[in-house]
Amino acid sequence: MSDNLKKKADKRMSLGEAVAELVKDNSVLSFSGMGGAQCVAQTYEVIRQRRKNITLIGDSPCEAGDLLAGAGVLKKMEIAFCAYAVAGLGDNFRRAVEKGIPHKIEVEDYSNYTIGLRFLAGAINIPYIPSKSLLGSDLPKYNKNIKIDKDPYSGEPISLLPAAHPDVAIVHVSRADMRGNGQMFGFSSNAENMARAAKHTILTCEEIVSTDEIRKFGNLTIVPEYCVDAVVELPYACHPWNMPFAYAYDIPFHSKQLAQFKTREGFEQWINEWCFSLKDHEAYLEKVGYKRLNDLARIERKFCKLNY
Amino acid sequence: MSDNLKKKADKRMSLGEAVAELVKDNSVLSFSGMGGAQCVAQTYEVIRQRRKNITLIGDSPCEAGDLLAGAGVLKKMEIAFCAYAVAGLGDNFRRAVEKGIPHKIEVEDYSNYTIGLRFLAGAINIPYIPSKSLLGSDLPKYNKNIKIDKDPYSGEPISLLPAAHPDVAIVHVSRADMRGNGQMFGFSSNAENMARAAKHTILTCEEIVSTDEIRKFGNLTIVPEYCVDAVVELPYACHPWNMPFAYAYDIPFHSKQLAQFKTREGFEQWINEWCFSLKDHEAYLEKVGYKRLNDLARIERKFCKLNY
Amino acid sequence: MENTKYAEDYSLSEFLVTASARELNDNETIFAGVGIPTLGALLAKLTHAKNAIIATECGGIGPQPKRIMLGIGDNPGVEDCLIATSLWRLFSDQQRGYFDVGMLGGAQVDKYGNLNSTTIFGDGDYYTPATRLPGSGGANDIASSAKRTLIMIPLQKRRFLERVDYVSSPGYLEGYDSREKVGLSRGGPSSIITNKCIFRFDPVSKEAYLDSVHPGVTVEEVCNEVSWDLKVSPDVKITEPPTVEQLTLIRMLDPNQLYTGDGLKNITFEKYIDMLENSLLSF
Amino acid sequence: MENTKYAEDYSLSEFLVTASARELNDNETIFAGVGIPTLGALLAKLTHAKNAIIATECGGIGPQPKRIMLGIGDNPGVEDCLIATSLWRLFSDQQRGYFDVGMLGGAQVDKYGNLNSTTIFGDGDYYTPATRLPGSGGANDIASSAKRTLIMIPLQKRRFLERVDYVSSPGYLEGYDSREKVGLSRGGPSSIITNKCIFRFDPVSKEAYLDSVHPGVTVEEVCNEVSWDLKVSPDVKITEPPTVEQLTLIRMLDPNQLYTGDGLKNITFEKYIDMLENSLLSF
Repeated sequence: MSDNLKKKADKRMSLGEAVAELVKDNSVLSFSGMGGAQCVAQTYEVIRQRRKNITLIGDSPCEAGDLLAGAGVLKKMEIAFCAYAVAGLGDNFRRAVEKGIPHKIEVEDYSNYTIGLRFLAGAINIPYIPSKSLLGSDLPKYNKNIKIDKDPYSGEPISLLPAAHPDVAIVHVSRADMRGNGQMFGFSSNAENMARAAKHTILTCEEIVSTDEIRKFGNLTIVPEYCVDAVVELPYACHPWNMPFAYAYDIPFHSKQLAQFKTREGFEQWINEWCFSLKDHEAYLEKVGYKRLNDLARIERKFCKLNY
Repeated sequence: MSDNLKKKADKRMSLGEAVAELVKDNSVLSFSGMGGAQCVAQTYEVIRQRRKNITLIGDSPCEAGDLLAGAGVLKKMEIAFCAYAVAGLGDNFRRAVEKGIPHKIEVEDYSNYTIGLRFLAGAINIPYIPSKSLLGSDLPKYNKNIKIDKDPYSGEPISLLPAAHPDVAIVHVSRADMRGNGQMFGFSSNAENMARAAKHTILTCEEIVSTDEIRKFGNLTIVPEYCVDAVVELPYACHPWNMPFAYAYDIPFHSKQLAQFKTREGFEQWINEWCFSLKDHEAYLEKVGYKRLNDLARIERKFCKLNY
Repeated sequence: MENTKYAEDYSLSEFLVTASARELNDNETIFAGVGIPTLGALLAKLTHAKNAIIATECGGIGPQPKRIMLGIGDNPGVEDCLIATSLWRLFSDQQRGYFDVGMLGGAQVDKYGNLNSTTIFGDGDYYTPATRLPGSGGANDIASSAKRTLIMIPLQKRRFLERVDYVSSPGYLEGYDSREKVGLSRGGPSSIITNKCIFRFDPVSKEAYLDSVHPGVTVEEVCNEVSWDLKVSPDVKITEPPTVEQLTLIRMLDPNQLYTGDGLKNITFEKYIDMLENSLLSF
Repeated sequence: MENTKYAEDYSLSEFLVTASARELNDNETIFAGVGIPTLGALLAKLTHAKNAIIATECGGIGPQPKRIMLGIGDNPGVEDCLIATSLWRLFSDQQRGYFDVGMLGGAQVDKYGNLNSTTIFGDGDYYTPATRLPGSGGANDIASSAKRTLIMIPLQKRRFLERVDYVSSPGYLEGYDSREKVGLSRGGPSSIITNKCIFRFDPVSKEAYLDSVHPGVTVEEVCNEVSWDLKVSPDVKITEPPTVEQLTLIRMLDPNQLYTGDGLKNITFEKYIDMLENSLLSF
């Protein structure tokens, strides 16, 4: 099945179709983005389809981690960080870990870099990779998948990280063709490695372009078609977060959202209003308002003009 | 010293100055390029300055490997391949290894990928990196720096490669600013990792541009200024080899050159005529002829138009 | 160069921005954290460290933003940047030793500069903590591989401990050469900047000592907020206050006091877009 | 789809180009070697494998060159390519299992498809060889990680050995499950294409057997050029010759017979530039 999808010339699907087809209960999921460029629409769709017992692997998946924790989708998190940075803490994450609301989640702590290395090892298909991070810290003490070993060449201490191979990676890029060649403007966090490391990859993009357009800028292609199962055009997928060269961070929206997350009731209200009661991402954008989205895109262009 | 150079705002030097300042006898050298984009002018300059007892680490450094072997510059080669591909065999390399002419060279065999992994490990500063290459082959039998080990997670066999940290990497890119931010159009072979793995990096480029021009295309910057010691503007540095988006392969020139390399006398004649009796790369280009170089650039533009 | 006419009227956070800026030098590659540290780095770049390179975790290296940076993955991180790359590559460059200084925060710090940003045990443990914090993020990596780190944390007895509950980010571990012994060949904290004072570290024992107090703060006040028997420098200095120039720039960088005040709470979308427009003009 | 009218008059190398092209399928990712194999891949892409992706070692993936490719690092490798990346990333994608087929050559091959492209011992050994060959290059990596490999090598007794002097590129090692046992979970050669015939491999023993002879070649002729007791297919086929369409395309791809003849020896700079100009027009 996977190979058939990866070999298709036209991989376009709706987000709903892609999640229904590829994201199963009890599977391991990863989302691209870090700080900015986070997979918000993709997270809401996984919640909307009521997936269960998901393991999330990610560096600092604030939005995905906290929303999925609050929605009761997660069984385990292999992460470095879960909070909304400037906008606030991850209250759903905290309630789950501290009080088991809505239920307990197992947390396996890493650092951003060592999660990045796990995806690199997964992408290049080596079983593990060494690092100098984590030495001397308490992370290995509570995480048995981090091994402290000796470099066989020098005898020096080194930490070992296991490769990450999520069942599904959902990776968001600036643009892609319908074959699944994805190009990114600006930072890419770990997107290029997640897409390669996963068994199945859903490539979402702000814009689908022709393959000829991709060929004009081959140096910008970070995701090759041969690792992609589905291509989804998903404009403003990161809102309220920023997308480089596309739209600015909507922090006023985020502040309101997080104020409401302070209580469990507030979160439940929010997820009903902004996820379950909306048919799809299109409806979410309608609800946010295109004037507002357009303002965020307009202001971003004034700071970062695309030269491609 | 190194840190001072790496912190300078204007790192421009002539090739002669850069090699005189940074490339020492008995040191370990690497050159970027693979198939195309090879460091020909840079190799001639190292020969011109009569360096001795050099260890060369590279994937398939045809031109550098064969010329340095013939000129008696090399003590050891840690490589995957040494020949001129379509244009012919590496007769100097063969004479050195088979007959000790001009003197014996120790060869440590790797594959292209495992040399690439050694530079990756060096660039990210891990002491070694695992791979699935080399398993079952005879390379580890004769190369004790390749270790066959067991993955501590699964117990499966895996080969281990030691990180490469050349004393000096000479890396050629499409363009750079005088601070040392290097951008590449087209393939980069292992350039971005060599530049980071080395203790000192000489960045040569077809063209020096303003830092503002670099900032317009941050996604194309593969070499960061903080790992660069010297910046050299070196147009047509790869001739007779091709440089992507710059000039085509001059295979008629190469055929003549390699016909002459068939005998030791022929090579000695060549190296006198094209290296020692020429003051610098500028003189080499004059001797090749700007009409010919211009034709190679003109024809290349018809096939690969730069869209940046 | 800095104008040394000192400002009269400034807030504590404005003071802390200048204090962190003064820890940074020209030509350094700086791994900037969020909030006060980012402002400190941007301020340094506009004053005494014009050639400094700012790196942000998401993969932006050497940006020249004309606006405030709202997080480590915000678009200003790639605005006119020298290099737009990936998280793993940027952290790899740090592991290689190319980053001079990193800025860290946390919930707990101990006498050897070890930081906890993962969990507060309380009556529980790692698995059932009293408080689950966000986690290390990139802090462990910065603490392990940057050539030096700056720690910013409020001075409170519950935060300044003999030993943190959990070491998220290694400082000097048990002091002396214990950091080298575990395999960390470089780095460690150079200072702890608090709301009341600045600590530095003994070159041999690697224990934190009081180096300077902020204007109006007494040494005794500081000792009372530290859980261990604090060593005090024989000549405790007074921390240098912001200059007029620095203050002007801070207020240009953060006109709506998103970081230096509680501007974030009540900013409307319209005010936010206006702020960005104006920021574009004021730079 | 292919026009099945067969050509009358073709050279051996033209025959080999079509033979290698026929081993490739549509939608495959092909790790192309230099020379005949590259022509085979380009020919396949122009006929029955329009969606095939060609990868070249230097880092070009999915190019659509309008000219002959003179080596694995030649500019056509990034001409209108889908991805221009690095050598290590491209080989990593292969190690991950994304490359369907690789094309290999060598100086010696044995009954289990192991290849030697490093050294011929003669009376010496690895350290003092009779002949030092160029080395593995990327061949070991392709042989280890591609889903399958095609081997192209001239049929000569000195090349077809019971066991090669040195295994540069693993085939099926000692046959049966010995390849899996050393940790190679996939891959191995699917065929050996020679100037006289095509060998394939027994699914169980993994030993090479004669599958087809080229027009006019006898089974006996082949057996005489193999050093081991060669197994022969009960129904040896005649290798399919080039079609008229294939031959036309080959001559368009290599008008000056740089690969399909000895054009390389005596090409002048002027003729070379003209060839490139014309190639641009003929595509």
